[in-house]
Amino acid sequence: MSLAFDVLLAFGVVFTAAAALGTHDRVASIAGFVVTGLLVALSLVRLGAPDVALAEAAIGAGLTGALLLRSAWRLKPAESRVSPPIDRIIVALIAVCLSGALAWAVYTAPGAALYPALVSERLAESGVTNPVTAVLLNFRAWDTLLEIAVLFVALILVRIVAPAHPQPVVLGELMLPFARIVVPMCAFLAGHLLWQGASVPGGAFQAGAILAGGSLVLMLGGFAVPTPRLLSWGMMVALLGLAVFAVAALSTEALTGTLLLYPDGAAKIWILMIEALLTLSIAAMLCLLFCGMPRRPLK
Amino acid sequence: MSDISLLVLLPLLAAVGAATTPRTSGIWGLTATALTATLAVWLTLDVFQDGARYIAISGWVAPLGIVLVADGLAALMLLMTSGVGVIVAIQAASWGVFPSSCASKDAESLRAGFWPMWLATLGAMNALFLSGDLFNIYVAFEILGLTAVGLTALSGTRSALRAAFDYLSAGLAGSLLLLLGVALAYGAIGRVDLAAVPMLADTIAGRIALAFIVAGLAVKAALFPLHFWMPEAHSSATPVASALLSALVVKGALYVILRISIEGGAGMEALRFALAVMGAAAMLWGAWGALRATRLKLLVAQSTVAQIGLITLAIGVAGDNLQQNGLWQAAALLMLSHALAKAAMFIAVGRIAEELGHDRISGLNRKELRPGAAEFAFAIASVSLIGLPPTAGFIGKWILIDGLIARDAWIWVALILIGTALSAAYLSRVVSRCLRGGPHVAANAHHPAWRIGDITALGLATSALVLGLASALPLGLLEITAK
Amino acid sequence: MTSELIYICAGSGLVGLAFYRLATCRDMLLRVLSLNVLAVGIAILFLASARDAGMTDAVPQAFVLTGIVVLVAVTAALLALAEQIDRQRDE
Amino acid sequence: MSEFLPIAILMTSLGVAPLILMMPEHASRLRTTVNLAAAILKLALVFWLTAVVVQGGSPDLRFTVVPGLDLHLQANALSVLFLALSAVLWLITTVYAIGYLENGVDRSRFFGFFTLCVASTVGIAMAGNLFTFLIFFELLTLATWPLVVHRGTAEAHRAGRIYLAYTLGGGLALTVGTIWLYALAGEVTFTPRGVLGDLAQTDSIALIAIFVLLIAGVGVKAALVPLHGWLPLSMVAPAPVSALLHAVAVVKAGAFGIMRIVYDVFGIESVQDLGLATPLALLAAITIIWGSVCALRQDDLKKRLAYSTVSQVSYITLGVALISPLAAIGGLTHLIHQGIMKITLFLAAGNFAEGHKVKTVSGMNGMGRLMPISMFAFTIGALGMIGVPPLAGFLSKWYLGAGGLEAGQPAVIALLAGSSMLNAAYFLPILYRAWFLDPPKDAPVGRNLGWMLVLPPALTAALIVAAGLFANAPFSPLGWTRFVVSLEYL
Repeated sequence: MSLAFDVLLAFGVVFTAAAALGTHDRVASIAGFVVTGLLVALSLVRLGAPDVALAEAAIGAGLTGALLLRSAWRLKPAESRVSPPIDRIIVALIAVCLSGALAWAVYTAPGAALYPALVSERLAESGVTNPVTAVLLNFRAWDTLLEIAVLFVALILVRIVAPAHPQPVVLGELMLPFARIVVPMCAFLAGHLLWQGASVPGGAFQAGAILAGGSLVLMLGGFAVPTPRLLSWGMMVALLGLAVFAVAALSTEALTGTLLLYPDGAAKIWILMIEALLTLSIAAMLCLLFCGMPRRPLK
Repeated sequence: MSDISLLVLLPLLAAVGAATTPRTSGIWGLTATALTATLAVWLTLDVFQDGARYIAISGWVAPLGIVLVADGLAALMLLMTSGVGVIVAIQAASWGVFPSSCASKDAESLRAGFWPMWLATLGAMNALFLSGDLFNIYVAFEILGLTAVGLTALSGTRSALRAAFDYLSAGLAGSLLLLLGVALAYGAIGRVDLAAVPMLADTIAGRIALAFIVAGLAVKAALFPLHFWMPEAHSSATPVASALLSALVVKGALYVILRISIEGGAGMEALRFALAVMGAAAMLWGAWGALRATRLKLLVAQSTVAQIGLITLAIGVAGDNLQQNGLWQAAALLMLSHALAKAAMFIAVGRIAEELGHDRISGLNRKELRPGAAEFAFAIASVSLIGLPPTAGFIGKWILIDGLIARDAWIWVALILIGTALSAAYLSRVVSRCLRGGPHVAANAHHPAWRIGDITALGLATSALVLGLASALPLGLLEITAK
Repeated sequence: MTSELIYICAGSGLVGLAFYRLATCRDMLLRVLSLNVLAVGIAILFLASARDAGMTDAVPQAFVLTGIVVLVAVTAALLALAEQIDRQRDE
Repeated sequence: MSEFLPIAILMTSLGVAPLILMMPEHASRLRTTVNLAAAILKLALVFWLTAVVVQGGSPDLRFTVVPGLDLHLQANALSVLFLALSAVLWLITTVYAIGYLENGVDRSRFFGFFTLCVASTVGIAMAGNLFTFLIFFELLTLATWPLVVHRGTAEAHRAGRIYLAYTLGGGLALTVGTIWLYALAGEVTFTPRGVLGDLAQTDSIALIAIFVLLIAGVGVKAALVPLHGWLPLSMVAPAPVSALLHAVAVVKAGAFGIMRIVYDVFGIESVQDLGLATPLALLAAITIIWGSVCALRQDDLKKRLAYSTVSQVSYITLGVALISPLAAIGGLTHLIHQGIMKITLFLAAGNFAEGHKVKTVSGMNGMGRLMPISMFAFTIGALGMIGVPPLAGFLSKWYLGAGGLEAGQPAVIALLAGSSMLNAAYFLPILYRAWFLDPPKDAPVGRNLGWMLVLPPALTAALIVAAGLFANAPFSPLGWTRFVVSLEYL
C-alpha cells in the first residue's frame, strides 16, 4: 500500500515538474512548480525528513512560488526562440543518460553513513533534542552562520539592483478577510515551530519563513503598507541577524576558547536565543527579498 | 578570539556595518580590509613558525564538525586575497567605484553597495580558504557567487546586468553541481569533510562524486568550456570590480580544485588528466579570444580565461604526490602572480579608459594624449602575465617546465610554450600601442595627470614583477602542509 | 530499499528535466524555475541516500535545509536582476 | 668592500633607470646630469673592479630565489672584458645621444630604457650562472623594444613587432634549454672548462638538443643566419640606439652568450666530444659570407652597416667554435674591436643623416669635405673592419687565421680572405665617394652638429687606432684576452 503511494507520489512529482517546465504559460508553469514543491514536501516526509519537508513547503514551494509569480507579473515574456529539433533531441538524450547514471550512482552507492552514530552519541551534549537543530546550531553552526551571510548578501544584491523606488504589489481588499485569519495563525505557528524546534521538527528557518509569509499576506492585502520607514526598520532587523550571530560566535570563543562552543550547560539557552533572533531576522530578510527595499536617499 | 575566526567574521561584521551606514561605508571598508590583511600577515607568520593550525569549530572534530585548517597553502591564499584586496580597496576609496564615464544615475547610492559586497567577498574567500569541509565550501561559494554578481552588477549598465544574470545563473548551476557532488560523496562514503577526499578517490562512486564537484568548481573558475559567462561579466563590470573578480574571485574555485587534486591521491589521475586537457584548451581558446578582442577590457578578460587554463594545466599535471614533486606549488605561485598582475591590469585599463573615454584597442592612440603611468603599469603587468623573468609567473613556469621535463612530458611543455607565445602576441597588441610616439602624438600633447589609480596599478604591477625574486618566501610557506 | 529507489528515480528525473530545460530555453524566468527544479531534485537524491534502516540521517537533512534557504536567496537575487534588465529594456 | 662592486655596478644603471623613466619630460638638465653622472660612476667602478680582478679577486654575490635557483653575480676576467666595453661605450654614446635627441620627444622614456639596456648588458656580463644570464638576457629584450619603436612610425612599429617576435621566440628556446639543463645537471654555474662532467657521455642526445636550443636562443641576438632578420629592420631606430644596441649591447650579448655556453657551460671538450664545434663553425662561416653579400646590395647606409654587423659578429662565434687558443683570442678580441669599430661607423652615419640628411650610400658623395671629422672617423672604422694593419680589426683577423691553422682548418684563411674582400667591396666605394667625388651642389643641410655629436665618433676612432698600435700593452683588449683565454685552455 505504502509502496503504491510512493510510486504515485514520485510519479506526481516528476509529472508536475515536467508540466511546469513544459508549458509556455508562465502562471501555469509556476503553479505547476508550486504543486511540485508541495508534492516534494510530502515525499520528504515519506523519506523521514519532516524538518526539511516543512522548509520545502514554506520556502521552496511557498515563498519561491510567490517570488516567481511576482516576477511573472513584472517581466514581459521574452521572445521564445525554439532550438532546432536536432539540438533538442541531443540534449534530451544527454538528459536521459544523466538521469540514469545519477540514479544508478546514488542507488549503488555503499552509503555507510558515519553521522547517525556520531549525532546520537553527542546529541545529549548539544543542548537540544532535535538532531537536525543540533546539527544546524551546534555541530555545524558554522554552516548556518555562513548561510545567514548568504541571505545577507542576497539582500544587499537585491538592494543594489532594485529600482530606487519599489512599487509594492497590492492585491487589495480581497486579501483582507484572508489576512485576518492567516496572519495570527502564522504568528502563532512561527512561535510554536521555533519553540518546539528544539525537540521535534521545526526551527528558526521554518518559523522565519512562516512569519515572513504572514507579513507578506499583510502587505499584499494592503493592510500594512511597506512605507520606507517600515522597510528600513525591517532592514535593521534583517541585518541584525548576521551581526548578532557573528558577535555571538566571537563571544563563545572569548568565553570558552573555541569558536561556537557554547559555555558549559548553557547550550540550550544560547541556541534558543540565537534561534529566536534568527527567526525574526530571517523573516525580515525573506520579506525584504520579496518586496524589495528602497535605496538610501542620496543625502 | 583567534585570528582565524576573525579573518572570516571581521569582514562579515564590517559588511553589516557598511550596509547599515552607507555614508561611512568607505571607512568600514578600508579599515576592515586593512585589519584583515594584518590578521592574514599575523597568521602567516604564525604558520611559518609553528606549522599548520587547526580549529575544530564548536569543539567537534571532523567528520561531524567542521575543521578550519590554516596550512601554508591556505595562508598564502589568505595573504594574496587581503594583500590585493587592500590595494584595490584603496583604489576604490579614492577613485570612487565609478569612473566618470559610467552612465549610472545614482552612483552615490550604488557606491555604498560596493563596500558590503567587497567585505562579504573577502569574508567568504577567507572562509573558503580555511574550510576543511566540502559542504561548508559549498555554502561559502554561495556567498561568493552572490557577492561576485553584486560586484558585476554595480555598474548598473544593461550589459552589466545581463552579464550579472548569466553569471549568477551559471554560478548557481555550478553550485548545484557541487552540491550534487557532495550528495554523491555522502552516498559513497558517508562523510563530506575534505580529509575524506582520498577515500573518495579510491571508489568508483567517490570518483563520480569528485567529478561532479570538480565540474561545479570548473563552472565557478570559468574553466573552458564552462567559461561562457565570464568574459562578458568581467569586462562589463567597473574596473575595480573587474580587478577583484578576475584577480581574486576565480581563485577561490581554483584553490579548491588544487586542494582536492593534491589531497586526492592516485585515484584522481583520470580527473587530473581531464583538468590538464581542459586547461590546455582554455589556454589556446582564451588566447584566441584575446587576439580577436576589439575592446581592451574584453582582451584582459579573455586573457584571464587563458591564464586560468595555464593554472589548471599546472594543477592537472602536478600529480598527486604532496611532498616529492613541487609541481602543485607552481600552480599556487602562478595563481599568486596572476592575482597581482591581473588586478594591476584591470585598474590600469580603468585609468586608460577614463582618460580616453572608451576602451577600444584600435582607438588607444589619441593625438593629444601621451602615454601615462597606467599604460606603463599595463606593460609591466603584461611582462608578468607572459611569464618573463624575473616575475613570479616566470618562476612558476620554470618549476612547472622543470618538473615536466624531468618526467619527459614534452607535449605539456610544448603546450605551455605555445600558450606563452600566444600571450606575448595578444598582450603586445596593447603594449605596442602604449609605446606610441612620433607622428601619432601631437607636439603639444600632454601626459595624463597622476591619479591614485596609476599608483595602485603601478604598485601591483611592480610587486608582481619583483615577487619572482622573492619566490622563496611563498614556496617556503607552501612547504608547510597539514600532515 | 525499494521506496528509496522510487524517490531516487524521481530525484534524478527532476535533474534530467531541469537540465533539458536549462539547455534549451533562454527565457530568464523559466531558467530560474529550472534551476529550482534542479535543486529540488538534488535535495530528494540527497535525502534518499541518507536513509538507513528506516532512520534518516540528521546531517544531510541539515544540509538540504541549508540548501533550500540558500536557494531562495539566490532565486530572489536572480529575479531582481531579471526585473531590472527588463525595466532597462523599457527605458 | 670590493665584494659589493658587482651590485654597485649593476645599480648605477638598474637603479637609475626607473628614476629617469619617472622624470618629467622637460627636466632635461637634471636628466643629463643623472645620466652622465651614472655613466661616469659606472666607468670608475669598472676600473676599480678591473684592478680587483687583476689582483686575483673575483667578487661573488649570491641571492637564492628558490632553492636550487640562485641569482649569481660574479666578476671574473671574461666579464670584466665585456663590462669595460659597455661602460666605456655607454659613456660615449650617452654623450652622443644627449646631443642627438636635443629637441626630441619622449626623452625620459628613451634614456630610461637606454639605461635599462646597459643594466641588462652589465648583468649579462657579470651573470654567474645560466639562470641569471637568462634573466638579464630577457630584460635586454624588453628594454630594447621601446627603443626600436622610439620613432613611433608605422615602420618602427613593424620593426618592433618583428624584433619582439624574434627575440621572444629566442628567449623561449633559451628558457627551455636552460630549464632542461637545470633538470639534467642541477645548478649551472659558469665555470671555466664547463660543468657537465660525465653527462656528455651519458646524455649526449639530450645535451645536443639543449645546445641547439641554447645557441638558437642566444643566436637570435647574435644575428646568426637564419635568425638575423630582425637586425636590418631595427635600423629604423635612432642612431644612438643602432650604435650602442645593435653594434654593442644586443648582438654582443648574443655573442657573449655563445661564448659562455661553449666555454663555461659545456666546456670546449664536451662541445668537441658531442660533435658540435664544426656545425657551429660552419654556421658562423655561412653567416660571415651571407651577411657580407647582403651588405653589398644595400644602398641604405645603416642597413649596409647592419648586414656588416651580421657578418662581423660571427667572427666571434667562429673564434669560439674553432677550438683553438689562438682563434679564441681572435674571437674575444673581436668582441671588443668590432664593438668600437662598429659604434664609430654608426655614430658617424648618424652624423651624416643629421648634418646633411644623407642616409644612403649613393648620397655620400663629397662627404669628406662636408663633414671631415665624422668622415675621418668613419674611414678609420671602415678600414679597421676591412682589416687594414695596424688598426684593431687586423689583429682579430690575424689571430683568427692563425687559430684556423692551429685547429687544422686552413679553409678559415680562405674564408677570412674572402670576407675581407667583401668588406672592402662594400666599404671602399663609400670611402671613394666621400673623399674623391664632389658634393652635390644642392647638398641638403640639416642641423648644426654640436661637439656632443662630433666628439664621440672621433674618440672611438682614436680607440681603434690605439687598440691596434698598443696591442702589446698589458691592458689592451688583446692583452686582456690572452689572459682570459689562458683560463679556458690550460
